[in-house]
Amino acid sequence: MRTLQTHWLRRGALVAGAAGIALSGATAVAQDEGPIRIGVLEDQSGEFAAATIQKVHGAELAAAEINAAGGILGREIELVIYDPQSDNRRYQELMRRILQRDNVDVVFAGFSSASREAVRPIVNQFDALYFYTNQYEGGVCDANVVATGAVPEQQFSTLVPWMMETYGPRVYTIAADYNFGQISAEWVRQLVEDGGGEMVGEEFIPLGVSQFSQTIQNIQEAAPDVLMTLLVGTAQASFYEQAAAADLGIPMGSSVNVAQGYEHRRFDPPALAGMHVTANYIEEVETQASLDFVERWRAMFPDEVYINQPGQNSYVGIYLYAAAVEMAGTTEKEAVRAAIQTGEICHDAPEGQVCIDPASQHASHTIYLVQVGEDHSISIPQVWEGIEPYWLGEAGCDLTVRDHDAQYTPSNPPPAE
Amino acid sequence: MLPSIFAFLFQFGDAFAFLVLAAAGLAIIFGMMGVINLAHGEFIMCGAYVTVAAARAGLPMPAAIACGALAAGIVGIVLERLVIQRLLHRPLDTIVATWGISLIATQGTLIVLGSTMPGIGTPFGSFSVGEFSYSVYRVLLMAIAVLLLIGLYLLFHKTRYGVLARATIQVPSMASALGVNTAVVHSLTFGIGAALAGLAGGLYAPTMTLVPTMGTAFIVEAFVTVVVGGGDVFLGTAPAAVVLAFVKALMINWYGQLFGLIGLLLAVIIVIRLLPRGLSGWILRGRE
Amino acid sequence: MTAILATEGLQKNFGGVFVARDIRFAMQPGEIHCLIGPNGAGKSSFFRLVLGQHKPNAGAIFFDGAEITALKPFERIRRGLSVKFQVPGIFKALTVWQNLEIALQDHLSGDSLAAEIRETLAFVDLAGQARERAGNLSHGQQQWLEIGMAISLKPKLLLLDEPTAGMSDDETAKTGDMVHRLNREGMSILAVEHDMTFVKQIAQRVTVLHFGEIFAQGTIDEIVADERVAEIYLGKAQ
Amino acid sequence: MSGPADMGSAKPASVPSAAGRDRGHRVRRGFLGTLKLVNGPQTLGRGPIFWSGFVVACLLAGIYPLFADGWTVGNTAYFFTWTFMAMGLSVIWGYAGALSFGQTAFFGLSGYAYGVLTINIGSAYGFTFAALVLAVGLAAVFALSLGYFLFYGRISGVFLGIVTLSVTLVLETFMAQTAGPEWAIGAARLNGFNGMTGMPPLTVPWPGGDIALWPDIPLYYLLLGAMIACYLGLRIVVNSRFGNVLVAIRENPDRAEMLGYDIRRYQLGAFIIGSSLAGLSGVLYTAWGQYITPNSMGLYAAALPIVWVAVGGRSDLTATLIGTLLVLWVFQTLTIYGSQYALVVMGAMLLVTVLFAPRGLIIGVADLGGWLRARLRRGRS
Repeated sequence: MRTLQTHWLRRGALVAGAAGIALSGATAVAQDEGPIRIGVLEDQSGEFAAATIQKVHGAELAAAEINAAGGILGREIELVIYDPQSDNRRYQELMRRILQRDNVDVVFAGFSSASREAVRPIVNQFDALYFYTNQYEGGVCDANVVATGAVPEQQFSTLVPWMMETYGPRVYTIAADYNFGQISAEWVRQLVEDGGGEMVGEEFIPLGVSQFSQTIQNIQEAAPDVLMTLLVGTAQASFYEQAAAADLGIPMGSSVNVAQGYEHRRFDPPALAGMHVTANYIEEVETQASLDFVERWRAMFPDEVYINQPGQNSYVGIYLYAAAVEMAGTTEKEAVRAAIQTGEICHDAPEGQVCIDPASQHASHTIYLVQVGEDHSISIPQVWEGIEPYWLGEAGCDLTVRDHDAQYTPSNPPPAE
Repeated sequence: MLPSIFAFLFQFGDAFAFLVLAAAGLAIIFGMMGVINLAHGEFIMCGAYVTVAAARAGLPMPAAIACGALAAGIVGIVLERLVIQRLLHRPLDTIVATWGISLIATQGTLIVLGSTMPGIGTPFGSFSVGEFSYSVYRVLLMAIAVLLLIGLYLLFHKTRYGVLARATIQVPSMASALGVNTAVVHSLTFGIGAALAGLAGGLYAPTMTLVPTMGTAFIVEAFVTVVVGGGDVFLGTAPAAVVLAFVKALMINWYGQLFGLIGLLLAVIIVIRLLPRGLSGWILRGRE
Repeated sequence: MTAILATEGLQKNFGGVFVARDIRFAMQPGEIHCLIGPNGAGKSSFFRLVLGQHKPNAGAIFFDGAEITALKPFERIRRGLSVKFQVPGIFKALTVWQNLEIALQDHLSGDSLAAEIRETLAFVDLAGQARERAGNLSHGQQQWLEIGMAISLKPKLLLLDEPTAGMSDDETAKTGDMVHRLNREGMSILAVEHDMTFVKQIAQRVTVLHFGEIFAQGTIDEIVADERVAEIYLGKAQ
Repeated sequence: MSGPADMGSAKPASVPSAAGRDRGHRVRRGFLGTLKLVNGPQTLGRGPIFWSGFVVACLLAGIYPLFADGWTVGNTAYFFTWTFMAMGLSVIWGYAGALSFGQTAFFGLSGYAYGVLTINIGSAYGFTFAALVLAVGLAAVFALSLGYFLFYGRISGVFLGIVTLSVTLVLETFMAQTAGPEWAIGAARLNGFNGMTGMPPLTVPWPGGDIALWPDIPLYYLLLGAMIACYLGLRIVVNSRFGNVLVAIRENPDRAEMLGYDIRRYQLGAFIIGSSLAGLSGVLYTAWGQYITPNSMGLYAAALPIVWVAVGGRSDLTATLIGTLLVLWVFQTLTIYGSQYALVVMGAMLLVTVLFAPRGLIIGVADLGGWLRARLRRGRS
């Protein structure tokens, strides 16, 4: 087992002393026997299903690979999978069940931020370990939560300056009118100001709205150089088709589309032409690691419509957890957290190297600038490697010093110590 | 000045078309049969899916949309025969039954056809007025909405079926005494309602994301329009769509999408408070 | 003597259709009065106006000497008005006993309530059906149950909308008997009726409505003798 | 106001006048008389057999936590939280005949109110229970104003359903966009679509340390007790004169009004009772999971109580209670074991119920039992 672990570490960027590993490894001489149980609560039905079925598949692929290679600490991975139906109440019910009845060692759960917030009190009540693998609006500083998806500073600090440099300084934002959209819009606003650009408009749209004629007209009136579209959900995705039909023709930037909902595959061209997305993975990434990954995935799930970023994140999340348990030598939560706090939990993922930041328990990512062409072909004009989730740490969230259990935002940062 | 007047008119017409097309099928089923059809969104989804499949198979757009409407209509007739017919005398139970149908349809589609379906692009391109450019297709939708209302008026007032249908609704015992096969009239009426939902789905299919839950994007607006309109399709739904489209276009224009939605819902509450039987109940007041 | 029910210039129209046009009507306490007229003459509308289910466009309604035009229906009932609807207005899912209990529960309780219900049942000849679901009664029995509910309020004026509709001759005669017994105790009665045999059996005075207007008024003999009435109504009815 | 009794001479021959007969008069039933109403005419399940069964069911529920694991107990307590909203809807819809599609508005309002109050004031000195009472009171006040608007505006039938649905959708849409820090009441961030967290569970003040009622055995007993009390209390209400009038209004509103009842007042009363119970469910749900979201006021959430009540049998409290628990349990079990097919099976169940047990599953079974007994008796004689 050690070989597998050192294999990861050898290729990790932050190779450090083995002292911490020896320490935690020694205390955990397999007090638990039998398989390691990993809970998976991801939507297989309901409104998010299109983007989240891949999360179940990703976890299954990772578990199968790890088991084929001998498991974690010699123990098999056993997945406990439920379908919460994109329904927050089901998340609550099933999270209780998975922690209390199924006694899982760790749980991977949730697409929407609402589902994460719904289960977080339960995770905290049982003091369990929770991996949230989705990209989100950022700011969760919670000792029990490891958030491995990309956060706004990773996606926008790369995207916004590039867009302004390439297309011009006048930016218009349309965003879903809820936490994710509002906080993302706040990031865009800040970055546009920092980069000397100008916000020429900002519009928030309730979830579920599917008709955009007025919005399109407002954008035309403001005539921006860059349109940031932070739209969420399948109803709001209708914007692109309607904008294309009205011949809007303004370069678009986003952190949500393409990588999650693979709109470039689902819509007829040229609806998404001129779209730029910063993502930590899409199926079209052509590195060797990614090509191999796609091959393994399609061998296991030949009918997969698209291998999206959430799918890869879920896959990588399992490996990151495996790495932490290998280092800790046990699945006991405090020991696993201690391993994470060494700052040395990394994995060479299909996207590139991913490491967990010990202060915020978020992950660093390789960020790809994905450009959608007239015929919806994908090109990747720029790649940023090792982009850190810096904001929470800078704002004062340091889980190695003190446990928190809250979600902070730029306008509502952690209280000063 | 002129371009911005046109812009507002366009927004109004766009909202009007959406409300009319979304609500027409629901209005017929509610107004003529008293059935509250919570599966309305799924008939729309059915129409959209069939339309896109037909278009991808090479049929021209109008034929594909007709296929979508027809498919939804046939499904509607089958469901009427199997389920709705037995519930006509207890309309509130149709809420539960059609909600059950809706669950089965949405999740069944997800299981059988997958979580999403590739779309088809919007035809006919765009045109410009002043600084704004618009989709030609959306102007076409407005025209179709108006034509649909005229067509429905003719259907229910000038054809044998229409007269029989209205007789069946108003005096069921009399109609059956006169030898009208009321069961057939009900099936046809439900089928027409479902086909109109399918038509809405087909017409909006090129402009929207195709997912099994797409019907929910229509359902609130459709219900709101029908209820503000009251029982009658022409004297109710049409004026209701005018009023609500105006409120919505104005609120979105002034205060943004959030208030467009909230304004719409508040308009319903106010209209129903003032006119407890909807606009058509008010227009037809006293005629009993 | 104050009229038990009177209207002045009562008017109600829906658009251009007048269901009541300047109706001046009065009936004296203790009277049995019948309201007749061809279909669409405005008889039911007149009842609705008296009961407050319609609001008049003009005019006033007086009951027992006081104006009630602005009162809500239930307030009029509490003043001593009561009605039996044309289509039996009973609570079909409940038992006959419960129907009467609901009518009486705000006035009585306990043993006196039970005693009163029993007596009312005896009066309308339903003593044997007390535990029956009201919806299972025959049509005539449903009419009687509703009459029982209406009179249990001890009204000063009872409105009857086609009390014998759908009844056999036997039942009609029995109903007429009930009306007479109630009237003998001092209850005023205003009835809309199509069945001229029944009208002749009970009516002391008759008002003929035609196109929302009072067309003729008088004793039953006068009305039967009036050729104009026969023309518009009796002639058509035969 | 003078009552009909004062109209001395008008009196049918065979109906003697009874003493003390006027509208203002109310005869005291006494405590036992009131208790007797629990059996009364408007509820199924009467007589010694039913009540023996009831006591046995209560006892079984009482010893159940001794045999079940922690999750099952907490989960059953969670099911109990919803029954209040269902029984409330049964009063409004099943008994008073007014279909409200917007009970979730009160659910959400009270849930948020509990959150705002307890986040600001905390859980010491039993304040969580004071917050519960205040939050339910808020729902009652909102129900009073909305109900006045609706019922005194003579809105009925499907129109009532859509207006109440609109109210809950307005609240949902509004709350969904309150993500920013400007949307806070005191220390409590409304937190938009993501939902509000951080409120304490119900907490019992206790010498030597307050007891927080996490979803565990104590909360189970508290909710079981509340549910039984609510059930018995509502049975008394619907069998009282007030309940009689509600049923009369459901059966024939015109007739009820023409017996001198101000039906608007009675409908409003039923609406306030039912909506307060929806509010109670909201508080209990929020305290159970320390979470409340705009989602719980949305279209799907609003349809659920209607389904529970309709499947069980809306016109009876017992049927509603059993039906709601049954539907919650079956749907959840399907979710756990049926995976993707859960929603399909749920839909099919609803269809079958509506088609083959029109008065609801539980009432249907009761009817069937009665029919079989009658057959047997006839067979014997």
